[in-house]
Amino acid sequence: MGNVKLEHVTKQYDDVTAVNEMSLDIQDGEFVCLVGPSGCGKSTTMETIAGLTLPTEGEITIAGKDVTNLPPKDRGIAMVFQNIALFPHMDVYDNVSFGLRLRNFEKEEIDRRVERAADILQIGGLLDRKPSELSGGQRQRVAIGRAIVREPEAFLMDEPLANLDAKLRVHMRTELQRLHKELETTIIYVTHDQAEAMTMSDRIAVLNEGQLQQIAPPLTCYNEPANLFVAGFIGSPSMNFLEGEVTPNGFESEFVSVDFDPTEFDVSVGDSVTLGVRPEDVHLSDAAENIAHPTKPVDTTTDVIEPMGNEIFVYLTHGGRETTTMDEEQRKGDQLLMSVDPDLELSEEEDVTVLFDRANLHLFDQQSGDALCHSLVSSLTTKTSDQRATSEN
Amino acid sequence: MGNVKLEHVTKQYDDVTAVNEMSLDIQDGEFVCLVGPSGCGKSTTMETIAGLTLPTEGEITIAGKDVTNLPPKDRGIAMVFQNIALFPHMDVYDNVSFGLRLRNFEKEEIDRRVERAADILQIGGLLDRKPSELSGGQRQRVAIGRAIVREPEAFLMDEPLANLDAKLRVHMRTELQRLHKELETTIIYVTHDQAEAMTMSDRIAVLNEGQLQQIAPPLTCYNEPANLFVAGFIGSPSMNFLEGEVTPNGFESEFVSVDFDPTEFDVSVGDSVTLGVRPEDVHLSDAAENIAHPTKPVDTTTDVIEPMGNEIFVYLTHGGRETTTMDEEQRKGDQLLMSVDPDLELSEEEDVTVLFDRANLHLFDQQSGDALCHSLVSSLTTKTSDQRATSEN
Amino acid sequence: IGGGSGDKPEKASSDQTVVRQYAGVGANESPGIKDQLREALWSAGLSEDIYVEIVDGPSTTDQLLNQYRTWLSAGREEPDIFTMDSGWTIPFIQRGQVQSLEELLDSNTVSTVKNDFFEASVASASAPDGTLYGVPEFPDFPTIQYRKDLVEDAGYDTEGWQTEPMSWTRFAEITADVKAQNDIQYGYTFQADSYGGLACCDFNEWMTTWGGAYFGGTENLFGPVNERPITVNEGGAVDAIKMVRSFIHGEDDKYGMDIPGNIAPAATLGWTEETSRKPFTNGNAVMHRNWPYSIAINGAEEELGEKLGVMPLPYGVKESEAEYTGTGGTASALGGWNSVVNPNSQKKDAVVEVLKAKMSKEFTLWQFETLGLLPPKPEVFNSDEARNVDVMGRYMDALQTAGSNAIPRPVTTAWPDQSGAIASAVNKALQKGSSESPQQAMDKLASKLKEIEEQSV
Amino acid sequence: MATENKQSNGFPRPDYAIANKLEGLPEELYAYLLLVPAFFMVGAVALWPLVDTFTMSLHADALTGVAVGDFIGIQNYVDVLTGQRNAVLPGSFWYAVGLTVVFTVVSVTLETVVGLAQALILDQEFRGRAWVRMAIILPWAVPVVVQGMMFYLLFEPSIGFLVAPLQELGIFSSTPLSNTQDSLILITLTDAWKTSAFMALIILAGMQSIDRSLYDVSRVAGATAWQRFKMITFPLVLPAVLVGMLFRTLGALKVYGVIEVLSGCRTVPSMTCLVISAFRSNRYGTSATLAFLTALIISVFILVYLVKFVDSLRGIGGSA
Amino acid sequence: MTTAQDNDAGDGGGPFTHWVKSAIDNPGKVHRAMFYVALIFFMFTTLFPIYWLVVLALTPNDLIVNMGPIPRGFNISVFVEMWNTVPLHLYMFNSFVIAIATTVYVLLVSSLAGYAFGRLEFRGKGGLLLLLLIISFFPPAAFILPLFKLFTGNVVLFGLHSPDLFNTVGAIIVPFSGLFLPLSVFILTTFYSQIPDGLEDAARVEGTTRIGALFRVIMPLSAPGLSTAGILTFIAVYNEFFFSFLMTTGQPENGAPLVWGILAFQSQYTSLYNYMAAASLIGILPVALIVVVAQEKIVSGLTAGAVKE
Ligand SMILES: Nc1ncnc2c1ncn2[C@@H]1O[C@H](COP(=O)(O)OP(=O)(O)OP(=O)(O)O)[C@@H](O)[C@H]1O
Ligand SMILES: Nc1ncnc2c1ncn2[C@@H]1O[C@H](COP(=O)(O)OP(=O)(O)OP(=O)(O)O)[C@@H](O)[C@H]1O
Ligand SMILES: [Mg+2]
Ligand SMILES: [Mg+2]
Repeated sequence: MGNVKLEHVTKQYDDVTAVNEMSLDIQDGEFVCLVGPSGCGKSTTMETIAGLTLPTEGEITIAGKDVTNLPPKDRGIAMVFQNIALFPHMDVYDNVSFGLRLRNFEKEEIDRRVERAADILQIGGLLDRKPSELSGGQRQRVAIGRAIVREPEAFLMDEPLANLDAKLRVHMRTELQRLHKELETTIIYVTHDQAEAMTMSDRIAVLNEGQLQQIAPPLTCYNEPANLFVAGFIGSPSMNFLEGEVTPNGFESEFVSVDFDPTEFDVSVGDSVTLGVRPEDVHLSDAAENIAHPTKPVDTTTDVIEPMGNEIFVYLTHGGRETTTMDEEQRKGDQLLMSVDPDLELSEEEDVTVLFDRANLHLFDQQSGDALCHSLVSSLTTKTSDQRATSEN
Repeated sequence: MGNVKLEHVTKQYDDVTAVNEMSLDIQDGEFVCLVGPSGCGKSTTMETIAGLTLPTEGEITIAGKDVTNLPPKDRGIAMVFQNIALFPHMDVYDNVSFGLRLRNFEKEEIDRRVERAADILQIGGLLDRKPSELSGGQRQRVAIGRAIVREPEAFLMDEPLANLDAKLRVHMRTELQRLHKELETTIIYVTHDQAEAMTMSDRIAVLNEGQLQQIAPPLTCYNEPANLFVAGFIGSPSMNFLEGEVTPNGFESEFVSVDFDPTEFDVSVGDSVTLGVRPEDVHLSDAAENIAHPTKPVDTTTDVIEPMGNEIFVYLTHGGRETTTMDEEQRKGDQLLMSVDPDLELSEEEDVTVLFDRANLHLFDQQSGDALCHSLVSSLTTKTSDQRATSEN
Repeated sequence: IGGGSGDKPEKASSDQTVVRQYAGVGANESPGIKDQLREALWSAGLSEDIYVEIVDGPSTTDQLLNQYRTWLSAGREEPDIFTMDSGWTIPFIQRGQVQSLEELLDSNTVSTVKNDFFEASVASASAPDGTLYGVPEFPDFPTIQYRKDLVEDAGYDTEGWQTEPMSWTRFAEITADVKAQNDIQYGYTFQADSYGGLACCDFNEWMTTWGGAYFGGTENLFGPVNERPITVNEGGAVDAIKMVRSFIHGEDDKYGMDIPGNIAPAATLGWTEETSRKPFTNGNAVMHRNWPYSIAINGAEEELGEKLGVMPLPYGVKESEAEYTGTGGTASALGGWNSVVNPNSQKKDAVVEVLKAKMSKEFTLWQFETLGLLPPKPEVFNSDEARNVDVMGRYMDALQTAGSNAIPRPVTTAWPDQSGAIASAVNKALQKGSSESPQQAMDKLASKLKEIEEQSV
Repeated sequence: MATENKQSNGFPRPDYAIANKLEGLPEELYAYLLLVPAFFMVGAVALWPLVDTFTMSLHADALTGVAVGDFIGIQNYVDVLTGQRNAVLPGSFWYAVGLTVVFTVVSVTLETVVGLAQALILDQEFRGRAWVRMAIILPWAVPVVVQGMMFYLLFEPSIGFLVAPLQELGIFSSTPLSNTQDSLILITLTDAWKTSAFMALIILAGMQSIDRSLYDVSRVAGATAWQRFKMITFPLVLPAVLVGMLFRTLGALKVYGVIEVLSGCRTVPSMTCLVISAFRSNRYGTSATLAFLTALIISVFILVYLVKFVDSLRGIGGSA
Repeated sequence: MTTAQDNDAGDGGGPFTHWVKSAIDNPGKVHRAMFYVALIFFMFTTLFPIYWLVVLALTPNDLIVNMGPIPRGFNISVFVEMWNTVPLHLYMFNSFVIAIATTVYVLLVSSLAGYAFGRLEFRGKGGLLLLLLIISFFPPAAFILPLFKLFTGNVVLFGLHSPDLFNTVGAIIVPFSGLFLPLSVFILTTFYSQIPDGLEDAARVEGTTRIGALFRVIMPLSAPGLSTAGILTFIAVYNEFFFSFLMTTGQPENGAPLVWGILAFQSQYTSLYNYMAAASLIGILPVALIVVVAQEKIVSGLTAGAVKE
């Protein structure tokens, strides 16, 4: 019953269109992550669903009922707010049990649920503190607790884990997933953490400037991004983009060229296209024996080397360009980010040869940004080599 | 001049010791990250440095001057607050320029600096909005802007990027680093994002329950954690811990055994110890040809498989235990997390044999939690094989 | 809109001595009148070097009292002349807060005041031992105003009413009759609210006309406190209560007396001067007891004009039948104001000159003509000039009768408390639902007055 | 490198300089310092006069002297408390205390309820709210004397039109302003008419200061309007309500002005009536004694409020 | 699947409980209607006496007897005529000066105190709050004599005479500043204590002093409280009479305020009710305007978007 449906929802502020013609159809029990750059309209979308702001246009249905004009309390939702908003005059117990007390639950039932939430959130010892006596992360957990003690039609969670440390976050993720399984409640979840979006959600909805870019299962978004925006946004560090042109032989840019037969794909010779390749799909040519469809090797020079512990980011430049920045923006065109095993020994200013796996290359229309294809392996062989992209769907 | 020194600082609330005997010596121009679980006292430490709460005990020195009893304004610091704390009655421009206007900067200079900060933060179009008209991430950026327009002795930043999307966060990281280089200002930075801590900081200070656990360069913390806590906390997903005992032959637990000569290390036979191994140091035995010091293979069964896009997390159990959770807590003892290449094809409930590299194994005292050694390669060969751990120091 | 102060901003010149008089004659009048007043003083012989500035005081006597108390206690030098209500001049005298005039004025002037002014007024401005502390500015004595037109239409001859008081019984008959004949709303309106005016005046008058008194004869009026008899529970006072009860609640009232009743509304128990005057002025009442100021209002052409008649208050028992001196017959409570001198004044010489000028016939006539304030000296009061004054002049006979039968209130240190106790006791005794008989109520009042006396020495 | 401290061009403003000097003080000392101007002011107005008045209360009344008579210790207090001074007061002491307390409890309750209701109305969004708000504040802008005049004329039998119908309904006697019970009701209503505005304004300000996002949270949590009021609005405006009630209680326990204009102290002898009437009869010692006893009774009431107030502040936000 | 039982009725309570509940509970049109009923009820009860004042003003003084609820006669000229007797504008001007000076002073001093009470921790807070109120415990009559002496230069302290403020506006401003301070302190304490600590912290880190933060951040954000304290103080002082009638002799040039002007239409026996009513109405007007302006500051959501907590 807890399906949530937005139809052409638009929210216009004085001079900003925060949400633009958004249509979403979220199934009962589904876990959907909303992702997108800061200010793209995620929170506003949540607020319209919750009924806290009325959409300028469009309709919202929850559990099959048109709720566009219903007050929040009749929508059967629980929400974790991005700005936390604990009740300053209530202690943690009262904050968490607020929704239950509203509904005149029995004292024992309230105790039971609060205790359980406190266990999950590891705030058992804080129940009689006032919000002003909590740390940032503790406050956020209380805010989550306030939502999860209830059993609504749908949960809306707006960056509920933003202020938690990695370990606790992983724990919370698990708990939320368990909760989701247990209650089978629809969850709409805003997060900036890619790992969260990837591991938790049934589908990811990618927003940009108020508009829905793609809604699809996580790996589809990762492996078959609908457009340049999604390709660049999903994945961290993000995909390398090389602008070039389709030639009869394949793709040609200042930096690299990739051979393929344009006729086998949805491109025509002369098109301005952007080639996308993820950092982990850039391989050192001498470690590339098990790549099925290698491209021509490219000569590069290492620039900045960023060891991350479990992997190393290597910035490669075309011509040994003097650069000390690792800014995403400047990577376009003449810089290439490669992610390699931490065991690999590389030093700065070293000449290396790299190549890509054609199975994991993406082509985008430069004009519209739309994806043209997600593999440059001739369609005849695609089935096997592109298996990764579909294995999870 | 901008060195920050804490000597035995303690902050006691009614019933909580938020910061306990903390001593930190941060050099001028250093970039130090404070990390630790939620509620461990990071923000409180920052507040004592800023002068917003007076420590119960201890002394604080900034730029060589004892500031323990100086008001915040005389400490020469700029701070980004965890709770953002924008002035709601001022527009973005006024918020950002607040500190400059207080100091009677010339109008042009203010404009110049605000403009520059707005560029960095991508909030150029929002300068005349009130905080209430901004999204969560936009607010956070304004808060950063308010700090970076100034040129203080030290920046204190309390989770400044928590509400930003991955891409913007990477961008901001770069910009902060650039700023750091440019101004050569000391930066103390709280973050929950491991990548942030790893890439940005000169040193990481790991806190737990108000106490400093280790302060060291990022890779040292990663590769040579001072104790169990740091080992478990740094790195995501975190290190696998196997509890066992030192035998004359090496290490023995229910699950695995590792051969080494106890006499060559700082352990004695019969000690209760914990073996630590990072997920990326768990290798499939058939893909382990280039491991210098392999341990004996261990038979396991895959449990949950979590594809993350650029890597896959595989949960291994000892005896095919029925489990659907990936909770950190439960990993201790009989579960092992392995991180493998995304190209690898593995399915659940598959039997696999894994082994470790002895060069990357850690031993901890079970009682005290202190690290005993960070490599189980005989000291004669350590120099070369343990090179990774020291390469960056 | 200019404001009244704009039209003649005359100010004292630098070589004149400014004497400030607070409130009193000329206060709260327009600047034009104040100029006239100065002229009148000058032409009454005041040196032109002396400039009298009249400072408007607050309008109600209670507020004025509060100011004087505060100012005099703090020893302020200004104003030079205070105008005080005859009802509360004595306490200031007893506390030594005002200037003795026998020290200030020559003996001639002092004896002029003592001999030529209304005796009761002088008494209200003297210490119990007779020392003079103030000069009466003007006296006040209430009369009964009536609708001459209606009364005469009803067949009564009003000839001689101004000088010959009638009995309460006849008064009640006439009122009841005229009221019935004219189907008029009210018969007799007076003031019986629980306020100072009931104790000092309305009740005092009824009681006196029935031969009663608070403290026996007039000789006890001003003391000695706690050594004089309390007589408020004797016949006259009780009769007064009974009579008024009948007036209000009808002759069948359980505590009433045998006299025509139902001639006064129960509302009188909440009325003071103005509230009781309004119905009369508006033609809704036959009889009305009030101070002379209201004669000026009611007798004005645009109101009742010639339809207004005035007579002294009726009597209950004849003077000869009354037990205590000064009681019985008609009686009018004495009001009025006195000029007293600030002992801290730096301009006493000039003040003396001003007082003398104010005492002059010329000036008292001016204030009667211009401001309608009665002359404080019987001589002036009875003069032809006075009779020629518009409106008031028509009723001089009645006022004279009232004036010569004026009874001062018994002002002593105990009076402020006693006044309140009397007012509330009488008002209560007059209420329809009173649980006590008039006698019981007055007995209770008497013991209360006694207690107050005891605590006021 | 750190270039921040050099900018102040020209001379520092003296007030800034002072603020800067104080900044380094420990919090406690700083707090005391900030309180100096307030306590200086209150001290100037209160200290000397109250000491002087207290001294007076230890002296006998002197009806013929300028000030007070002999020193008699606490005899005045004993006399007043044992009722020996009742004769010279418009009402007996304990009667006045009881009457005043009844008036206070009823009127403050009424004003709080009405003020709260008015504030709730003004807290809503509707067209013309600014005008309604002004209208509701208007009674507070009416001076007490005028207020007294208005209601006096309304309930004066020969003038106002409300007496007759109310009398016929059997609610009031024919002269309500001379009847203690009727007067008390009228005084309470009159007082409530004027000072509900005071309550409404304070409470409204409190309501408007509540973080609106708390309402969002509670609405999403499913709270009805009544629940929002009970669980969010009320606890959060409680400090404001308490401040309003505190000062109304102070005012009500000292009620005098309306009584004086409306029905007089004899009819409704409040505690302050006693003080003033003793003062008017030049019984300065008794008057001062009554004033201190009044203050004592008031302080008992106020202590209860203060404890609650300080408590309620602790409950919400801030550092208090 | 949802077990959350919707319970709109909330829990029970007395009749008042029910009443408030229903008055504010307006999810539907019925409740909206009830809201308007309540609104109209309050408008009627508050405005009726004011209307009565208008009736009194318009009815010629001698016709103010046996009144009905409508004016008898329509004597609008009182509003002009009254100026012939009393320069009301001068009295109003005095009241304005007194009220503004007192309000500004009170707000300033009570802001400092409110900050200390509301935001700082120190020993003896409760005691000092009580001490602040102590003067309000006494009927003014109790200390009027000494107070009068104090402000008319009759008290000598350390060889210094207290100032003689008699017949100046200062005679009202000074005592009233003292008497009205506690109310403002309490109001501001309440409001200042509710401003999130984080905002003050931010301002202080940016380089203000605590006082600076008070003026730049806390006061602007407490605008509803500040303007309420201001309105209440202003009106009370504007209408003050008790002190002015002892401290001045009542002339406009001596600083006498509005109420003196209104009372000038009263004399021993007669009260020109129509003039008094008219003068009151005129006197109230500017206050109403000030209130309209000041209450613009009583707006909600001032701290929206400030902190995440
Ligand atoms: N005012 C207070 N009163 C009592 N305890 C407090 C107060 N403020 C903080 N604490 C406690 O002190 C500890 C440290 O808090 P702090 O805010 O420094 O944590 P933190 O490391 O910043 O955590 P987070 O990552 O969640 O922000 C926490 O356990 C918190 O509950
Ligand atoms: N009250 C408002 N008035 C004007 N513009 C607003 C208002 N609230 C939000 N906006 C704008 O609407 C856009 C969408 O805001 P929203 O809060 O939905 O973003 P978001 O996706 O949640 O961002 P973030 O990740 O930073 O929280 C932003 O550009 C924001 O500036
Ligand atoms: Mg958001
Ligand atoms: Mg924190």
